[in-house]
Amino acid sequence: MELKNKKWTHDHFYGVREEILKHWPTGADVNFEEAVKYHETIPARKHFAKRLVKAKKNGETLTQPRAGVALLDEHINLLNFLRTEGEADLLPTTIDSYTRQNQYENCANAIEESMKAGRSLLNGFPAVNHGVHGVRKLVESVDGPLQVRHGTPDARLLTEITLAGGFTSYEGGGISYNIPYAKSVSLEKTIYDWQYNDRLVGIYAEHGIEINREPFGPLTGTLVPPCISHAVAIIEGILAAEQGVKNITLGYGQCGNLFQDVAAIKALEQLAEEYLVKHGYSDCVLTTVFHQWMGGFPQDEAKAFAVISWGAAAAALAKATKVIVKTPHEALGIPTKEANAMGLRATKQLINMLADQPFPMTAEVDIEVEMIKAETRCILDKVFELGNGDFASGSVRAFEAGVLDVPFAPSQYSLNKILPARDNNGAVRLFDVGNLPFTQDIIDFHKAKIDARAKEEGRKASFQMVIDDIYAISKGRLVGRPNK
Amino acid sequence: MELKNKKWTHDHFYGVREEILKHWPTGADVNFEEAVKYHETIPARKHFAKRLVKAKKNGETLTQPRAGVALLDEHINLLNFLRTEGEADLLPTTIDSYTRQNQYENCANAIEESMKAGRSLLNGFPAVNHGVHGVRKLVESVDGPLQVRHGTPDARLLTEITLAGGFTSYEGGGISYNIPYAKSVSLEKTIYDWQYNDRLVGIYAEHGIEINREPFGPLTGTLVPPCISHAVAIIEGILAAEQGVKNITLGYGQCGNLFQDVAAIKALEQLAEEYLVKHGYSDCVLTTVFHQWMGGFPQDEAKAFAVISWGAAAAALAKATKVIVKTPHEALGIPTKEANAMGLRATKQLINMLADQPFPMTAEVDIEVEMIKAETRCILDKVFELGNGDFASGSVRAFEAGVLDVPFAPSQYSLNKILPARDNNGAVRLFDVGNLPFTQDIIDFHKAKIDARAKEEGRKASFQMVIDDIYAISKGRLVGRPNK
Amino acid sequence: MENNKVKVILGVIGADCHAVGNKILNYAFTSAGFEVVNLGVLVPQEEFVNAAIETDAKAILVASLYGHGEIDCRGLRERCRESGLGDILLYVGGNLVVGKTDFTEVHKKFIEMGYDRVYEPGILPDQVVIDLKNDLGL
Amino acid sequence: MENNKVKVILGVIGADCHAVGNKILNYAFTSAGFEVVNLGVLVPQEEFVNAAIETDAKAILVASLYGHGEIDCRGLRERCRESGLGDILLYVGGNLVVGKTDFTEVHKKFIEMGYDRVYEPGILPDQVVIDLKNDLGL
Repeated sequence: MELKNKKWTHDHFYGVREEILKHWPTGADVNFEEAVKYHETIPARKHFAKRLVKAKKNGETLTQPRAGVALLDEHINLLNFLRTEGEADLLPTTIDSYTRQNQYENCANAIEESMKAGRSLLNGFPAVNHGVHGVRKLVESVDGPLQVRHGTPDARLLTEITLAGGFTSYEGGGISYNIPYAKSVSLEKTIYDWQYNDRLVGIYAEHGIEINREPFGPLTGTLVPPCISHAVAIIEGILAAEQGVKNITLGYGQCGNLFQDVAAIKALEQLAEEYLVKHGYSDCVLTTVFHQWMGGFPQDEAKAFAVISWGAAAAALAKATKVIVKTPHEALGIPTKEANAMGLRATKQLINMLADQPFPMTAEVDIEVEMIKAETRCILDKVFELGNGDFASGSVRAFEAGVLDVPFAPSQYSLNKILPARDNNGAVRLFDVGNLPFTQDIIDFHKAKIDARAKEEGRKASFQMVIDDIYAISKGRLVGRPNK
Repeated sequence: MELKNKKWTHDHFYGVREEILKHWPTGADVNFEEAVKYHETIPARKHFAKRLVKAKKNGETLTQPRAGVALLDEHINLLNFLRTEGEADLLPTTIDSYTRQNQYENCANAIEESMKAGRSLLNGFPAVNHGVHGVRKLVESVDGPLQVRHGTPDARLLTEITLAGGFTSYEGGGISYNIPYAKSVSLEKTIYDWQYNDRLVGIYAEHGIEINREPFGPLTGTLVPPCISHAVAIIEGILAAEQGVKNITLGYGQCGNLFQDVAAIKALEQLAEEYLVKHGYSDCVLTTVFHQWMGGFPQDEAKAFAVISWGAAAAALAKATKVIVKTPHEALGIPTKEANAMGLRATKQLINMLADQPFPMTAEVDIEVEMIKAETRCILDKVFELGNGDFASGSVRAFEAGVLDVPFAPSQYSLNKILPARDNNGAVRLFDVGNLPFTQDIIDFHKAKIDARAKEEGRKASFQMVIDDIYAISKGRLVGRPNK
Repeated sequence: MENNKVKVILGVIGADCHAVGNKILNYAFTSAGFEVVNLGVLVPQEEFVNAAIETDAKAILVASLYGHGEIDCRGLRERCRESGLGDILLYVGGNLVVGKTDFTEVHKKFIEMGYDRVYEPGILPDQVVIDLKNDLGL
Repeated sequence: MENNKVKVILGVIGADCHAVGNKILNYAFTSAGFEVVNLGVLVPQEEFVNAAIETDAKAILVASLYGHGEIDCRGLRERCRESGLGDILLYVGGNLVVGKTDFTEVHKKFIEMGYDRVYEPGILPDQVVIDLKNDLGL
């Protein structure tokens, strides 16, 4: 098979599908025609894509938590709690890490153990094990739009089961669920496997069922410069659109400098629209998601609330369509449902308070928008060139060449040559641009920013500076200055 | 006596002083010469004025809570807790409401009752009753700069006792501790009485003891437009400077729109500097204080954290020298020390995270700065004119005429003719400018802003709109829109 | 016409000078058709009683926002009884005690002091208006 | 010269792919003079053991950030013993269980599983380096 950004044929898709549904016994319960009919009964208020479109139209920023536990009834209770006590607009189902590695046998054991222990021993909801019937019970027991959130390189069976079960939104992508989530799975394979997922969503769309798709924006979640995540997001948007996906949400993880964060959302909206239209996908509805700070959090809950609130403020000022919310337990692992609801309520308060003051396109924002766009264009155009006009094969070659590169990625398929660091104002820049195909102007810009910081701190830029930045927010700062 | 903005003579001051120290038995322990010697032993790190100057120089924003309980040992424990667990940079001593009304007998009873009940029945520390010795025990038991915060129209004995006791900062003013804190005390009397307090600080200064003075910025704390509080703050700064005060902190209470809030602090700094120099007080050190939202809070603690964090963010972005911090219990009355410390830690986290990103003077900020300055100049210059070149008598006449007017003030001496309301972006404007001596341009500006909001909401501007704005933040919004 | 309106006494008790809520309550009760005798802030107990006698008011609405309510409000019912206002409606609301406290206890304490209704922080004026109309059979 | 360095095995156990801390630990231990055999993320127990045998490592440093640590880490000590690595130092740290839990209990549980040191979230690499040097008598 040669990887191409080309809509799969009917025969190709159904050929693969036959295999996929046999990966675990619950696959046998998937029936596409019946699933379409099931989707037709889902009311609009529980429909993810429709809710996003409405929010975009009204200039709203919707709140969404992360949450998932091993057992069905507990998971239902958890989501209902986040809906009522957390006032969440959109609901997730976070999938456990064994499912993400297709270790369904481990899931089965952990479900057993969780029942015995009376608490979840899994960090998410094992949807494949629960099967279509389990998922439908969930969908019917929860009064809100539901999205699958995971981190699964090969998610094909999970996609089949959760969509047949009635989920109306699905996170992930062939790059964004490989590079940060796998060590030794080739990009060629994950991009190919995710074409399957996108094609399935496309087929639903062709049957009148609109399912929202969301590439995973923050990647490794740690000092990822906007141009990197934007390039991946736009490529995955294009790959999804080619397979027939019509409703796409592109994401970005907060960096922490307000001007850069506001600019990142604006640049993402504008560039994605431009590239999708330019490459022939003009009928997609695009929305944006802003992730509250994805790096290390302070352990103290009061301080965590401050970090959460700053993320909420940036999301609201940037007018992202939705915001993914952290919790005051972030530094300590998976939160209680009460802590999760508190993070949501704090976020809701700030989003509502700031709803009437969209951030204007100040000169400072404009500079950042132009910089992010120029950087992202360099990468995207080179990826397209490396693929001889194909973003799928181009992406594989681009990662090999370091033209696409994600800082701190666990994957062997990321060159891991770039190194980010903050500038004096806390904006994330590149202290090593690696092989990114930037113009000399852009390279000089980054160098000047990092040099200015190094000078301010009286030290050379080094990996220690990067480490200081990684720990900074958990220690109460944005820029990891050396101790005086 | 004719009220004049004129430094009191030695005889005048000491004549009044003899009376004042007899108001309550503890007054007898005040010995100025000995107090000067005592102040000389206070180390720099506990010195309020010095700490503020250092912060201004370094571009820091310091945190300060409100706190006070009836009994000395409990109060010491409370402040030490806020210092260690709350990481407070500056410490307060909030004075109870009976002391504020000079009801020292009531204080004595409540101290008794508090000892019996094992909890504070007073909402603050009754410093006059505890006397110089009690205050010194406090000063010596707490490792941080200490300020008296109260709301006392006639604070002369309190000032004598707390300064002799070793406090190095003192809040209040003849206008700001009358109009929002009294019903039927004339302005003439409170401005006169506060000249005494300022003169006492001036005499300390002449003996080499620098004590920080801070007019109370937020006034009624509810939708006070920047020009109103700025006019009062600058007048009180001038009145203090005339009596010899050298270290002055001017304050502003957060309105909630980021651009207006950042602009307010910039305008306050610039105008105060200008007016003090223009009127002959060029040797004062000026700093600023930003009060986190002083109006109604959400009852939910998570939501309260969001409001606190937004206040912290605005203070940090505006580069105020210090920020007065609210607590997650704000809606429910006086907080526990734990809640107080949590508000402080949340604030500290955000201030530190934003320390490296001062808000630039964007075009939008610049417009607000110019508007606030123009409005404030109109008021200040008219006050000066009404006083025939004297800000003291001018202030009395200005309040009579409504040239100075504070919304929602309890005092009979405020005309209470102006009515504030938010515009479509949440900035506080005037829907009724009352008798404020604005130019037609300014009046038109406010009218246009309020009209635009009324149009957006499909209703006329009215007192109901004002009430909606008052409740808005506690209900989770900034602008009090009608229910759809 | 004015004279047909039911009169209520409104004020913030003790050494408390919180004026904003007082102005809103004044507006709300006036809008609801009552004649409000607003004593404003910093009102001693005797001033509430005297105003009620002078105006033949049907209710006294006491607010306390600063935490001293427990001390300030004690004895108002007795004072009303002594002045021949024995059965006048007494409402109280606000942040009645120092510190975050279980409202059930606060409610009990103030009911025992002789108040007819006790409101916790965050109650909106409309609710108080409805209660008053009910209690007065309006 | 390289051969004089003490070797340690580093890895994130189980189905966990948290890479950032792994890269920082790698840097910290390398800077501190150790030779780090970094297995990266998604490391099964047998890979830790095999690497320790092959390189004659003195310690295995296990990280688990995603909450499944309790399941993933169980039995590693036994596996070490069976492979003749009985007394090798076993450290573990991270967010070891699902949900906010009292660390004292977590610590006890992992000590009982045979780990020599158990670190709670938020511990900085420098502390682990110091402990390892102590435990190895360096």
